[in-house]
Amino acid sequence: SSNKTGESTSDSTTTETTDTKDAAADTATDKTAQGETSAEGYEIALITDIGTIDDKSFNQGAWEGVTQYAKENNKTYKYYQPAEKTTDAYAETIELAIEGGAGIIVCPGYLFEEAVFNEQDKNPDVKFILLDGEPHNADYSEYKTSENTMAILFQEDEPGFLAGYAAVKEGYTKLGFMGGMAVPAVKKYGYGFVQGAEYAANEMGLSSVEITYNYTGGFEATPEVQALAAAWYGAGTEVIFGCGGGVGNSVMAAAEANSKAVIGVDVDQSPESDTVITSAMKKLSVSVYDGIKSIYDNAFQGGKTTTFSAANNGIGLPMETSKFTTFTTADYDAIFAKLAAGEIEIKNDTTESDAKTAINALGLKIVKVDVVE
Amino acid sequence: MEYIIEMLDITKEFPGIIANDNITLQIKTGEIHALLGENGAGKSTLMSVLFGLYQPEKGVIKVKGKEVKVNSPLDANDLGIGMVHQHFKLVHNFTVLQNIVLGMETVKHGLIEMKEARKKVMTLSEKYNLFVDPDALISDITVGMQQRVEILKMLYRDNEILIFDEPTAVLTPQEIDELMNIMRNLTKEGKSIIFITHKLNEIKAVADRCSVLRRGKYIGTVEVSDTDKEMMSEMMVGRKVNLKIDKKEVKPGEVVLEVKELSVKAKKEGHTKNIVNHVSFQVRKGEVVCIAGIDGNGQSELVQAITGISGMDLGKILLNGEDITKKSIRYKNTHGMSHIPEDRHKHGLVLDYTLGENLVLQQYFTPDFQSRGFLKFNKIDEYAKHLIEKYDIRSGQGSITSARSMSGGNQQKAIIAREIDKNPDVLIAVQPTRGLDVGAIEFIHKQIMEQRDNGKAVLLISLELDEVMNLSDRILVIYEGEIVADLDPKKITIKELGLYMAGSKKEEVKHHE
Amino acid sequence: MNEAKHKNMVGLLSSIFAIVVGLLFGFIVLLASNPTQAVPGFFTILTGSFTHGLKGIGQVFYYATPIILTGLSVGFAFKTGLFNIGTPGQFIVGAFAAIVVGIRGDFLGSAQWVVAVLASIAAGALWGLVPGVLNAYFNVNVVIACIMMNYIGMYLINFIVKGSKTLFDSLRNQSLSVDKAAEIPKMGLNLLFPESSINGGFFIAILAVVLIHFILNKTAFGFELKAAGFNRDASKYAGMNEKRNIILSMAIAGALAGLAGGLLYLAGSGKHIEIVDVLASEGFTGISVALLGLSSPLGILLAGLFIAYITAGGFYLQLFEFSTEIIDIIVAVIIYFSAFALIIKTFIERFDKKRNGGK
Amino acid sequence: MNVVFSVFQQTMFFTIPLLIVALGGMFSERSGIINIALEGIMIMGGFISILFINLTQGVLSGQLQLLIAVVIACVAGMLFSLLHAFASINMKADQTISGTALNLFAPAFAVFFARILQGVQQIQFNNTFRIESVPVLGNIPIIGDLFFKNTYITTYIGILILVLSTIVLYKTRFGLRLRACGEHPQAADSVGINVYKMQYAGVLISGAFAGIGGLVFVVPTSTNFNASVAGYGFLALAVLIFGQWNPMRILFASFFFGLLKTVAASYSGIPVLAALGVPSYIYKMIPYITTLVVLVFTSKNSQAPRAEGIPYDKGAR
Ligand SMILES: Nc1ncnc2c1ncn2[C@@H]1O[C@H](COP(=O)(O)OP(=O)(O)OP(=O)(O)O)[C@@H](O)[C@H]1O
Ligand SMILES: Nc1ncnc2c1ncn2[C@@H]1O[C@H](COP(=O)(O)OP(=O)(O)OP(=O)(O)O)[C@@H](O)[C@H]1O
Ligand SMILES: [Mg+2]
Ligand SMILES: [Mg+2]
Repeated sequence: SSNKTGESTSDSTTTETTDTKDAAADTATDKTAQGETSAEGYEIALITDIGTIDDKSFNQGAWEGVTQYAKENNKTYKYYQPAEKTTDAYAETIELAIEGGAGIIVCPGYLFEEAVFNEQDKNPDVKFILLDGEPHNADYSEYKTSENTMAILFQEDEPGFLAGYAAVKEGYTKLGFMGGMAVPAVKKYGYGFVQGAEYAANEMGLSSVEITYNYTGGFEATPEVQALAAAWYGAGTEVIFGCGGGVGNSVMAAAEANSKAVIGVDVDQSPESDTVITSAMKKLSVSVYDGIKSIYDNAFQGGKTTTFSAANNGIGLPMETSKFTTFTTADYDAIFAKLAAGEIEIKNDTTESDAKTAINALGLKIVKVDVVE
Repeated sequence: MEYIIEMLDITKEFPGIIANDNITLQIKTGEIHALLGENGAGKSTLMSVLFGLYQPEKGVIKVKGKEVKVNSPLDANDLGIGMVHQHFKLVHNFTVLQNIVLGMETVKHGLIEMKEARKKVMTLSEKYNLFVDPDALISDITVGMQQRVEILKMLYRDNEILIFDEPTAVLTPQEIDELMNIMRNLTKEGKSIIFITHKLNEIKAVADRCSVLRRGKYIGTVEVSDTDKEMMSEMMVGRKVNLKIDKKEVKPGEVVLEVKELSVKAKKEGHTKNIVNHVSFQVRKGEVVCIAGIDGNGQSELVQAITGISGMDLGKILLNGEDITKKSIRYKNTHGMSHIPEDRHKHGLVLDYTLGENLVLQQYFTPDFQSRGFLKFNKIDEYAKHLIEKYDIRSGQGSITSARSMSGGNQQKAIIAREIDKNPDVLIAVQPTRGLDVGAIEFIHKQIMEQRDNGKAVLLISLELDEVMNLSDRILVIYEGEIVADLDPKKITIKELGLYMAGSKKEEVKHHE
Repeated sequence: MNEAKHKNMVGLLSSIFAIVVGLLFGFIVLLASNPTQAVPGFFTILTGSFTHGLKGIGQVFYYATPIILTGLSVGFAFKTGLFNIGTPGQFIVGAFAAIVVGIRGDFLGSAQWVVAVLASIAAGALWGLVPGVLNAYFNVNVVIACIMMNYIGMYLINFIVKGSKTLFDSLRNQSLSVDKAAEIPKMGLNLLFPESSINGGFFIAILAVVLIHFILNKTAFGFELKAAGFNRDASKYAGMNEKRNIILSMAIAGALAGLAGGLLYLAGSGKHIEIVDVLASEGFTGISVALLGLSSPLGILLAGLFIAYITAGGFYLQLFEFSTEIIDIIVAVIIYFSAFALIIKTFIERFDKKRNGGK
Repeated sequence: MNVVFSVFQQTMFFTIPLLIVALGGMFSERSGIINIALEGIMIMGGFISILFINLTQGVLSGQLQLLIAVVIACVAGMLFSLLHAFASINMKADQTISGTALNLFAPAFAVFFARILQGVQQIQFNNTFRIESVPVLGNIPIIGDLFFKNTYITTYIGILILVLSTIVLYKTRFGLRLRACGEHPQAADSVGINVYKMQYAGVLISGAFAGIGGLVFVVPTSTNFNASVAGYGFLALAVLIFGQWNPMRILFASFFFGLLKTVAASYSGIPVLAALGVPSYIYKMIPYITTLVVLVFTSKNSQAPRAEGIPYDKGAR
């Protein structure tokens, strides 16, 4: 990327070596970030959910996928923001996107489940890509993924597992997990993380690993989160898995102040701070990219749910940018292969709302989790 | 050069009113020049023009024969013009010294330097007999002292032309005498004074010449020594004014209001003395009882305790024999007590309400004006019109005029109309004529006497000794929160009364049982 | 001209002036950021919801409902001399009470929504009552008490919802949906405005506007409250119970904001209480609505509709290359210029003078 | 002991922005103009200065960059507050109106222009400003740990602002005149003080400080700026009232608030508190509840400037 604004904001994106690189950089350089004009409107649309397009999570990842595909294939694209956070508003925005000429609509997040459930059959000519959820009605009594809809789920517990595993293998014994809102994706990351740590501790024959565990309740960078992270670091925590959009930024701020380490989430966050030793990634943008591609290639897997996991190389740690000294790429490949082969069972039931109960149900032996509420 | 100040053909308009209409005023060097006029005649406006607060539409100002532009008080100050404003312009939480130097501070290394200022103030204060405590907060000192601060402010600025806008309205007789002396001393030092007052005997006492304004127009200038009070008041209002009250003999009836051992504790830290200390008295039907005293001796607190506006710590209040100590203001309002408050803007009126609404401020909830929670607007309007006519309340648009736009005198009339028309058993009137012109005063005095003559009880609180002597049947003197004398106005002189008020004379107060 | 009429005239004209300036400013920003699309974009802001037929209009009414009520809450308190910046807290507490009844009150049958609405009113009133009591009895500044109550309300509701198995949807980190019977009936509005989220809540908001108008302008109670708003000392002097009035004012203001929360979360549009530590924006919008509506109930109704309308326009503006924040900018400029009544007043006076002088 | 130090250092991150912004508000209100736009001005100051840091990354870094950013935040805040000054002073508008308008305008503007400039609304920055330990001073036992380790130059700027504010307010001609305008503008006018000028000065100082406060708030606590200061402008307003418009009391109030907030946020890293097992929401509510309780006992005599909020009209009687 040679554009001037691209360079100045490039820290967050250009050093990435993953396939999201170009798309991400384009996000930053595109003047309005709203895509390209065309007489008939915009073919590919993305509806944002709670956060904005740069939420470092679903919206951003999905948008990168959209941008990348559209740029490469000269398609028009655009994103839309709902007026409020209600099912009705999501539906209204979907209709606005269709009015704006969209043939493909990407809906990033489980909040769209109902809206897509309602809209998919109303608009059979439009293709829907729903991330992190499956269409169902208001009271969950009916699930239906129509032919024009593709649901994509992620096995977040797996990258979480890898991160926890790597951290303990790296020699850390005092870990922290700081999730954003306690939504299923975040919970799965967390459950995977502690189980990965347990798995490594078991392998290494450690007698004890401690994990402090908390959901901050939001996806924003706030002084409160920074203070909490600073306190954990101050109390001896060596590495914190900052798992929830802006939360990670506050954790990084605290880590910088305490010379401690951070594990990033969703995308490779190493450019954002030197304290990021690795990131638990799910290949959001790839999934969206591939989904859109399949539509144009007439290979659309409508009516089905696709799960991105180790098995289809949909998750992982960015070993190229990771700052491990002990944990090697070979170690990583080995554990990844086991995951991919389904040799490791990770518990990921997110229905329990009480964090303590949920963690207890994981049956950890070596790892001691201190749930902070 | 004879005239130090000449204001020639000054015209100043406000929206809807010409406050100064082609006025000419000439002040001789070293004289005390009185400026006389009814409320709203345009005196303060004219002085504000001279002081640079307002820019006139037309006219010329000359100082020592030279034409000048006075664009701001700063210019006025440079020209040696100083002003004591009708409403004091003092910052309540600054010290006396800070108020005096404000705007003329000396600065050393960027910081305020007070040492020299203090010296200068102390010198001035001794020279002109203007005692002040330089470190006292304005909010802690008496009105008289505040006035001295205002005068010192002018002297500190070495002003030669001093404007006093109604300086005596808030002073006690002793303080007034003192002020007159100060003014004479100042002219001896070569200063020239413009003196605004409604009180003709003050003009007689100190002024050399007097200019009269009426409704924004210049009427004329007279030598005070050649003129009598009647003539001046006629010039002022354009008709003869009767300044004497004819008082009928009325035999006091039974007790209406009784106050027993009422005390109000000091609010400020460090003060231990009660503001009101074990005060007891009675007011009977058909008598005007006046509480006289120098401002700040507890009379305001006493009244506020009786009427319920602020609290009391000890004692009992009986109205028609009923203990109303713990009763609400509303209860007192509706059970025979009326109250003309000291501060008409703070308590007396809701300035943003219309005249009509203000006239029913204590009665809007009665069945006459309200049913099932809804106001009867036509009834309110009717009643307001009735009062406006009966009490000659003048305003731009009758009952729908907003109270804010009414003149002070008419605002006061509205309050009096409201309070008297309730037909109270006891009327508590606090300084009912403060700052009003003779015409308005005459009217209000008549209303108060009518109450008495109709067999009502009146409790009058006033700082004006003339008023006290003229109206009351009995005078209670309050000094430092205590009643120190119970006097018959027919048997004492103003001088004596003044001595009681100053605390230098005391009598055993017996209670009328 | 009659004084009161004159005042209204100045108010109305300055609001119109402000709106014109605000829109003009918005247009300039659009021009500056994307000249080719500025004209159609601006046109969309102006006509957005009308181009989407009855549904668009229905949406405007739907969006207007809560902000009219929070605006009414702020405006009513203003009229009584209090600055109720506590609407975000009252709003969310009201919403909470509504969803509690909405989720747990299935035994109430068809009365469930009514009880839920009443609960929201009561909860909001309670939340408004606290600053009122603190101010009346302890002289605590209303603004600061309200700010504190906002945060306490937000955290408390999050705490309770998250801790309750019957209220919390742990899969979505938000409150569960309310029962069907707790959703406010459409009252025929869905026929008039098909497919839009509008519901009977709009009628309730209108009712509240009328009610507050009557209270303020026609009743003895309103007379007292306004007197206190203009001059607290004088109202006390006149025997009005100022402490009681402060408390009642704040409670009523709170009730209105609480109702706003209740109506929105019972609207059946899929709104849930999210467990996020962020104050409700509908509360702050109420301040804008009240200011633009000059704190008068009727003005607030119009201002609420206007802001909802232009916000909807901003939503449709997404068909072009603009981000919706432009609407916030426009509204901010409108509010700002509505403060310039002085210019309008001088203008009218000059005009009057000329006319009178001409005669 | 370590816990004490880190809690204290952390407390400073909360205290300093509150302190600076509340002091700014103090100058405005002491001149007679209520400024509820502090939140908006913080956002504006934060936005422009963080944007500057972002754009000069790689060219500039460290304390110099931060200092320039402080100046920029200060100027941005001042310029933005001019709008409030103009409406309140020249237009004699209701001061809540323009305050509300500014609060609404700032975040919308920040998002809109961040999008235009860089596509996304969040502005990234590299924090190269932290001072591990101030040379020499950092080695002093206890004091060094409390005040001179893990800190930012902005902390000292905050303290400097406090000291200067106190001196300016109470010891200089400007301060005396400013206070006079907030208490009794007619009195100030009558002694030749230009009230409008003083009020402009008051509002501009509040803008300058709030602008700096926006930057100071963001730098230690995040690595990006997202058009928000999380309600700290409103909290600063509360601190100002809590602190009774008096610099030292404002310091106390902001420290009190900062400490409670820190404890609320970080209790899980404080062994004694963590052991209690009290839910975090209780801690989150404590600062606000405590403030209310304290206010109940301290509000009897308000020291609010008498003329605040009333537009000064030279011609009015
Ligand atoms: N700022 C103003 N705006 C509008 N009208 C004003 C203003 N100041 C004075 N007036 C009007 O101008 C007229 C003259 O007022 P001014 O205060 O000069 O009277 P005055 O002679 O000093 O009266 P008083 O004896 O009551 O002090 C009055 O009618 C008054 O209402
Ligand atoms: N500030 C003002 N704005 C508008 N109108 C005013 C203002 N002040 C006074 N007026 C109007 O000007 C008229 C004259 O007021 P003025 O103060 O001269 O009364 P006045 O005749 O002297 O009566 P009084 O003896 O009671 O003071 C009144 O009718 C009043 O309504
Ligand atoms: Mg008058
Ligand atoms: Mg006068």
